[in-house]
Amino acid sequence: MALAVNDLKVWYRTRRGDVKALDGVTFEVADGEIMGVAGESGCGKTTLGKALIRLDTRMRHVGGTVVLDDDELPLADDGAMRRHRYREVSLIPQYAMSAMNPTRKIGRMIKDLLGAHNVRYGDVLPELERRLKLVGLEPDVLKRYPIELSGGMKQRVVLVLSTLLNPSLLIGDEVTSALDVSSQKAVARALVEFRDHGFVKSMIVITHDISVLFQVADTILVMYAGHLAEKAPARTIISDPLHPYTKMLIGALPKVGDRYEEQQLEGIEGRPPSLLEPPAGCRFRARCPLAHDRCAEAPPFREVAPGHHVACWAVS
Amino acid sequence: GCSGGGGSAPTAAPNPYATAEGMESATELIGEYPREETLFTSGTQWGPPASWNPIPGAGGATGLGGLLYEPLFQFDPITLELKPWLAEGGEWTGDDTYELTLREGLTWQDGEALDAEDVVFTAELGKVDAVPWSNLWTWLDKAEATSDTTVEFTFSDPRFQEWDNWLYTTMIVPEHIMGEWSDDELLSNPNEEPIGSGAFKFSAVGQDRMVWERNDDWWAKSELGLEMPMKYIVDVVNTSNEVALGLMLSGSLDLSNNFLPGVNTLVDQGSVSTYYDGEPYMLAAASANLIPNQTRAPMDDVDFRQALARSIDVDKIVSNAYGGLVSKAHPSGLVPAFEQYYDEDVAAEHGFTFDAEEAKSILADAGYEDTDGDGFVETPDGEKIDLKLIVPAGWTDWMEAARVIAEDASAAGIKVTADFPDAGAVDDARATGDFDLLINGNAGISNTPWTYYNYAFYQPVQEQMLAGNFGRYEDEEAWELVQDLSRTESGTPEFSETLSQVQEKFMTDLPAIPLWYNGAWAQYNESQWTNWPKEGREDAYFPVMWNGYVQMGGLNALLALEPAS
Amino acid sequence: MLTLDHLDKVYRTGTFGTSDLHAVRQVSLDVQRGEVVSLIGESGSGKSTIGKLVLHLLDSSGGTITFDGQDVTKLSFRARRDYYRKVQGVFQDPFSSFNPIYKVDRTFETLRRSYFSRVSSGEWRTRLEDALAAVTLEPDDILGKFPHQLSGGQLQRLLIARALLLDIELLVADEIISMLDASTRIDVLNLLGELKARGLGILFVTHDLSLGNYVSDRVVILYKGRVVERGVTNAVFDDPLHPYTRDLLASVPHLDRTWDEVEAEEAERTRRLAGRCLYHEAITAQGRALGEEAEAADGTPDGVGLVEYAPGHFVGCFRKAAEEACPAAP
Amino acid sequence: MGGYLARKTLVYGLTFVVAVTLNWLIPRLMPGDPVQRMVARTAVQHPETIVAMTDYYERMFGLDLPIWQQYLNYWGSLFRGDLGTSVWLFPTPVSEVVLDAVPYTLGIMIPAILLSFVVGNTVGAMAARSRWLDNVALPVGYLVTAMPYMWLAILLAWGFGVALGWFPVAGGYDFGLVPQWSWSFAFDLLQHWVLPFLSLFLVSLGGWAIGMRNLIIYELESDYANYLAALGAPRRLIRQYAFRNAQLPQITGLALQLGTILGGALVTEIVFAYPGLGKLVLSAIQNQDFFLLQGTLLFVVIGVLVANFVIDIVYVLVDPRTRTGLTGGTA
Amino acid sequence: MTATQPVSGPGTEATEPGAAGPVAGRKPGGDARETLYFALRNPKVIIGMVVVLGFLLLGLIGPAFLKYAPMDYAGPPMAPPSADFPFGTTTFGQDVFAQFVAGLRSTFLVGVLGGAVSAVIGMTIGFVAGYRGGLIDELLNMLTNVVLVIPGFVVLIIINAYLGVRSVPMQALYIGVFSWPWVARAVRSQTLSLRSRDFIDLARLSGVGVGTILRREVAPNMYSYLFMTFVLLFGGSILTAASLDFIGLGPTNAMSLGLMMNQAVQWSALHLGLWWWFIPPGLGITLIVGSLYIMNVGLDEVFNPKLREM
Ligand SMILES: Nc1ncnc2c1ncn2[C@@H]1O[C@H](COP(=O)(O)OP(=O)(O)OP(=O)(O)O)[C@@H](O)[C@H]1O
Ligand SMILES: Nc1ncnc2c1ncn2[C@@H]1O[C@H](COP(=O)(O)OP(=O)(O)OP(=O)(O)O)[C@@H](O)[C@H]1O
Ligand SMILES: [Mg+2]
Ligand SMILES: [Mg+2]
Repeated sequence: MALAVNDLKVWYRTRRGDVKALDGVTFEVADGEIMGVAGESGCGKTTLGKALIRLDTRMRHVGGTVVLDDDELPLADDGAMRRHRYREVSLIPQYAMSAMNPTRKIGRMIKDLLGAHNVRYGDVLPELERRLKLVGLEPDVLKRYPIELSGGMKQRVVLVLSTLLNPSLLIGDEVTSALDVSSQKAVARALVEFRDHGFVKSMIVITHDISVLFQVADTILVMYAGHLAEKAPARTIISDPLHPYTKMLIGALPKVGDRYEEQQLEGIEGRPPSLLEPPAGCRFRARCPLAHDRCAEAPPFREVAPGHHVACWAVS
Repeated sequence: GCSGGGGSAPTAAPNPYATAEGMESATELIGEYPREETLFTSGTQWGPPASWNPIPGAGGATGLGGLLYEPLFQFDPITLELKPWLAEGGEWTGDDTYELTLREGLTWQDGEALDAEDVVFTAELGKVDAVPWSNLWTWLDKAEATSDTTVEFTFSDPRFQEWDNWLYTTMIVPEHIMGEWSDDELLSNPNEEPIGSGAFKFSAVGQDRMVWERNDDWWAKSELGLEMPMKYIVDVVNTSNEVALGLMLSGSLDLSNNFLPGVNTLVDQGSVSTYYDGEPYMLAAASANLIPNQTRAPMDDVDFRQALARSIDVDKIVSNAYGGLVSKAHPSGLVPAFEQYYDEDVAAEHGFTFDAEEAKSILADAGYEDTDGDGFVETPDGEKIDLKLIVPAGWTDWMEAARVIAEDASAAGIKVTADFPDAGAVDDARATGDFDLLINGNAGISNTPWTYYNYAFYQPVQEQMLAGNFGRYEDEEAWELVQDLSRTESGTPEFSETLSQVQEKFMTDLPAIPLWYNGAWAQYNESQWTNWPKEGREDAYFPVMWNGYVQMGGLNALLALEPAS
Repeated sequence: MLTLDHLDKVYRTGTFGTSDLHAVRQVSLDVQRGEVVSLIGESGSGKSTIGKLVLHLLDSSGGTITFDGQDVTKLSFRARRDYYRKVQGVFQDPFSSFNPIYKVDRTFETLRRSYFSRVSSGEWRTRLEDALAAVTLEPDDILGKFPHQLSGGQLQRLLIARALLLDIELLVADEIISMLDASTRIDVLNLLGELKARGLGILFVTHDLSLGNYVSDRVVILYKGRVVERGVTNAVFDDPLHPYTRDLLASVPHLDRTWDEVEAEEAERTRRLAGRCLYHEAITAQGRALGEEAEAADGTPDGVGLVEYAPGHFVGCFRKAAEEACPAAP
Repeated sequence: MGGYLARKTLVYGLTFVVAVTLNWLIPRLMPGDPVQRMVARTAVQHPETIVAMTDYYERMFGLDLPIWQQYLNYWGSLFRGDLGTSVWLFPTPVSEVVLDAVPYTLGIMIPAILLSFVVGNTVGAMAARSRWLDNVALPVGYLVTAMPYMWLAILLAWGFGVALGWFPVAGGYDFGLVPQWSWSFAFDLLQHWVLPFLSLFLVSLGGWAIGMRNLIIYELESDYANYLAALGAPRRLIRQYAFRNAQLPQITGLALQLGTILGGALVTEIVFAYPGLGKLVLSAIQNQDFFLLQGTLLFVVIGVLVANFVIDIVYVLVDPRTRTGLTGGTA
Repeated sequence: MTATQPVSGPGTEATEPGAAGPVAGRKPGGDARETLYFALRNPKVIIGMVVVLGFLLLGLIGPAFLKYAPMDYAGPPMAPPSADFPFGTTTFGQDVFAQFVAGLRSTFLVGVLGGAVSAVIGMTIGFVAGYRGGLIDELLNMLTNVVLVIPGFVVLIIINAYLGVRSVPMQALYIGVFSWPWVARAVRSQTLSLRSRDFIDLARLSGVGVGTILRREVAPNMYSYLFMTFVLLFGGSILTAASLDFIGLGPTNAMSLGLMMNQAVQWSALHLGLWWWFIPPGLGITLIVGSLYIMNVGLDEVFNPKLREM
């Protein structure tokens, strides 16, 4: 077991009250597992990713624990967290396009960063160059400025950089969203390859694009409005989803070859609830065709089959 | 480091201190001017010293005329006498011949002799149109050196007053140097290695100063037994009165010829001193006149001018705007130096004094009435009167005075507003006649009252009036009187008679309204140098270093100074 | 209805236009009523530029755009207004399509001020409600709200409603769903399908092939500003002719096949083609020499660099100019 | 880069031509006639003489020529390096007048600009991390920056000069000194320099500090800072990066400022009777000295243009963002 | 000019990255109230506003309660502050307080007018250059550079000298004419970023003309930014005017704080010990402009939530 998250609650402070973006999530990520996180916009995917590595000033750790490789991460203590970052937990941010200091050459920035972790640049350089080659980049990108690289290249550089110290857990947030299909494929495959090479033990890949998750992830976690809805192996989520939300979500995705004239897909009516004062009970209740009285109570995130967790009363 | 005030003449090195190359040798010579041997002056130069050429008559460094170059005569405005200087004397030997005798043993600072040829050369420079005294040759026929020390001048039209003026305002220049200049150069050569005959030699120059060094071979030392008490004169370039006052109070300046507002307070406190211990503190240098534009109604109406003159409470200007630093002008417009020429009878009969009631009644009699009830009178034709009094912006004392004038005139029913355009715009307006009222003080002290009346009445009126009669007063009779005056020798009974007639004409017609006297601003800090000119002293002179005033007393004031210790 | 003929667009960049960027090259295509034509290509291939050219938000550098026989590349301000009665656009980012400081109603108001100033407010209200109903929006839920209070799908539908208020015949839809959530995307796509059924022509710009496939009747594949393949949707998807199209299709993440499976299929196809250049062959088959088509271009609607490989299925070439050699030619 | 340089040169060249033309034109729009004022100072009374002198000087200055000819001549002599002769300081060549004054002006301006830039940026960067500094030092900085130059200058002159007597209040060096290469003279120069410098320095300081503070705050919020923090980089490194990046826009601000601080220098020089360009410009205006005014303006324009040009180039060198931006190739 | 730049130069740059914030990431409308909420809770905004409004009020209603006109020879000359004359009297016996109050008016007038003129010019040029782009942009950029390079203060002096008679509004106008370049630059870059937003294209698709788009779509999005710009310009104009007044080129027919300083210096106030004549006008300007600047920072914090959290 690499990562165990237990009843994690992370809220945002705002003037109008706390935004309960992550409201009690419990799940595990096994060694070597790539877990995809999917869900509608605003459901707390990014918050989940950030909560595991760096709470920003507006985020508040309300409760819950995160255990990584038997160590509990001191989420709320920025100073104490610093020791765990990069070496144990690392991140490829949503904004990889602007994640590098625009006025420093990439190599220089890596050197500075490694220096801060007491690692000699020279020692790591051969490995760094090897990994760059692995993702299809020439080592001379190190002598370039970030702006001289294309989006796909930057994304891959960030991937290499973030995993350079072989962290246990890598969190990738919308790593492929800004790329076009061909770069998307290259980056996605690099992720898998890095796991296969053991550069990172496990990964959490966050994206709203479920078809990409299907390509890279071993398991997929579906979130809804700050809660977990379902977690299962990728194929199961696509072919046999249990949660009504997952079902509707998958059902709304056209596959290549689906045609409007032949088969009309359907979207999900309504909008997710506000996270300022989310309704009690199952948060999907208002949009759920199966909703009944029981749903006024929050359903537990139960394991209904091996490796398949669902939070729905309607699923037995 | 920067080379600082390193000379405005880098081409040649006229003196070792002026340029950077000379610096090293300068250190050996002198590092600073010893305070006890140096006189610090200010108030004359308003920009970096740029020219040492006396011919253009302006733009030269402070003291150029008087300290370095010298005139034939000096004029003492206190005694109204011409005193021989380079000349030993001169006299009218005939109706139109004047014979001038030079002193023996005059030398230029380079050792050459200064002789009659130099005087003839100087006079004949006037044959070049652009030389300021070119007008001389319209009434002078001939200048001839009859010996090394005598020159005979033959006139086609002897103008005694103007001739006297020439004698002390024109600096004699060395033929052996300037004779080699082309006509164009006469005005445009900066003459960076000036050779004069005077008490001081060029020493050094900087952006913000001019330094003179005593000429130990000065002819007057042997001839007149005169010796300058100070070895150096450092003239500090002005930037503002505020700075001048600061320097004065800190003892860095000995003589300031600035107008320093509020200096009366400091004199009363004893921190600085002036010619008079009390009001008006300063000698008078020129009259400030209110000039009505007589090409415009209602200023073309003499009654209106008379009323306007009486509506102004000059005492208020004197005490409020100036804090008593000036005095009220005599109705004749002549400065107090000419007190002896005042015709008090004429003044009593025709002169004006402040009397708002009288002003109102004169207006009423002449048909100026407030018909529309706005509190201000209209012209007899019923036209509104709304006059602008212009004074250059930044001339704070005049601006303050203009406000008082506007206020007083308005109180008497004449609507006047004070306006403060830029100095250039005022010049333009004055030259072209595009104004209602303005204040002007161009005619300063001189050897003769004629200067003032020439200024007030000058005719014919032309498109551009540059030298006088800015109000464009037109009266042939008056102009003839003034011309007569110039041809009359002073001291003669005809002279005073003509002068009385001119005064009467002036007071009855009021081409200009004399208000107060601008002072010969001079304040002394006596911590280093004493024996400054003060009221009541026998040998009191105009303590002013302004261009033209050095030979009117400034030099003598310097000669009389004594070190304080 | 809409025909693009040898359309060109060169962006001038740099001070005083010192450098050029050829964003659209010799693009020819057409859209008919009741038809969705998809423009597909990677980022920077010139899709949006074409959309904007059609909407006359940009001036073209060459070629013509005709709408019902009228050339619209050089319309005056006035004539443009009439053109916009029939042709409207909806853009990628629904949030940036609304001025964030105004309520959404303002978009309709602007339209009303320009086109319907004489329509009474009651009448306007009815029209508005009809238009909103057409995009399945409840007026009361929507009107009087600020853009940030609505979801992307709602906003996108609002924009379509806005277009519907005018009697449009052609809609340019530039990546209208790429910013939307998977769940709302399908609603908007379905709406496009309905509009098509009502007889509207739609130029659908997208980089997502599965979405292009879902609604469009014909597709146009763009590469670096050029059309490399064009044809009926099924034909292009089932039998991609151009290597770029094939590459593109192989990169699409499928929901039912992994990349490895797709790649295996693709490898099979490549093996079958064995390095043939279909374009080259087609040209030769027509008895033309490479480069000749530049002269022949006049009068052929197909345009430079496109040949009809199968009926209604055109394939083009990467070459940027006629003089360049065919990359696959021996 | 070459193309960029050529383009910049072209733009700057055009700017120069326009600016120089305006320089030439503006003085000529003033009322009053320089020659007339010059002649008036000679206090000559006779109209004939005045006319003759006026003619002479007009010919001298070329003011008798048709206006377009004057303009062409102006360019002609400009290329010969001849700025003409000053009217007010006749017959000194303008270049000489200006060159004599320039060291003083630059002597206070350059240190004031550079030091205020450096110190201001440092203080600003510190304020961005310390609440205390932010709440105390910045308001003070604002007030200093909000002071009218001359008011501060006069207070300094009065306080340190007149009342305390620590520093002299006028002149470039003591009026009793002869310029020379010696320590005592250098010390005297320095003493005279302190107050004018200080007043310029203080007023500029606040602006930089405030700008820096804001920029750093933005930089610290930027994506790369967040990313570095997420990778466990220490605050020191992040601050260092932020400071470096925040300095770039400040450099542009510096270029913007160069031309305008002259106004401040001008007023300051007047207050301290410092023999720089300030009083010169004012007097040139008051005396309608076209040529001196043109010359001074030209000097300033060239100075500002060159400084801007240099800053433009330097900017491109230090900020890779601009460099790729101009070749058009993004991402 | 003189002092506009030190603050606004870098200040502009400073607000730029953030301004991308308000433009891009703002959620206004419902947040107008929120903006107000934060504005009213930001001590910098409050302090700044109170000081500025206090002075403004004094300038507006003060004259009604004064016994003397500013130029009246009201009392004994050189009197130190007393009950009758709270700020003492001048060399001429004028009431310094009366002058101060009258000066406040012109000072505010110069600030508002000068700020408005340069704001209008700068914004117009910035809008047009940013929106039209191309050659027009290049030309306007060049114009901006020329004005930037020409020493504006000197030209101001010349222009001021050229005006026969100078009034406060005229002065303001001319100050405005020379202090816009940095506004133009800043507005231009803002407009550039707004121009690429889709709602602009949609407005064009609604058949709306360029002017209307700039006025109704672009400008309103920059209100907060423009307001801050205006605050800076306001302060800058006051300082420039004070400098002009000081060197004797102030209004010739009105009282202003700069003119008071000018007169105080001309009449050697400090050397004669009349500190009460010299200190208040300068302090007044410093407080007004300083408060404006501080208010500006406060506003920046209000409009840019990132700063607010600091
Ligand atoms: N700084 C913040 N302050 C207040 N609320 C926030 C903040 N950041 C995020 N939120 C809210 O928290 C919720 C979860 O946000 P989060 O960014 O985790 O969503 P997400 O699933 O990553 O969405 P997306 O797919 O759009 O990236 C949202 O409702 C969002 O509005
Ligand atoms: N205003 C502009 N000025 C200069 N170049 C531009 C401009 N707009 C677009 N381009 C360039 O033109 C090319 C085509 O751009 P366009 O926006 O049409 O691409 P696209 O296919 O829509 O890409 P995306 O999928 O990223 O929207 C790109 O290289 C782009 O950088
Ligand atoms: Mg997210
Ligand atoms: Mg696009």
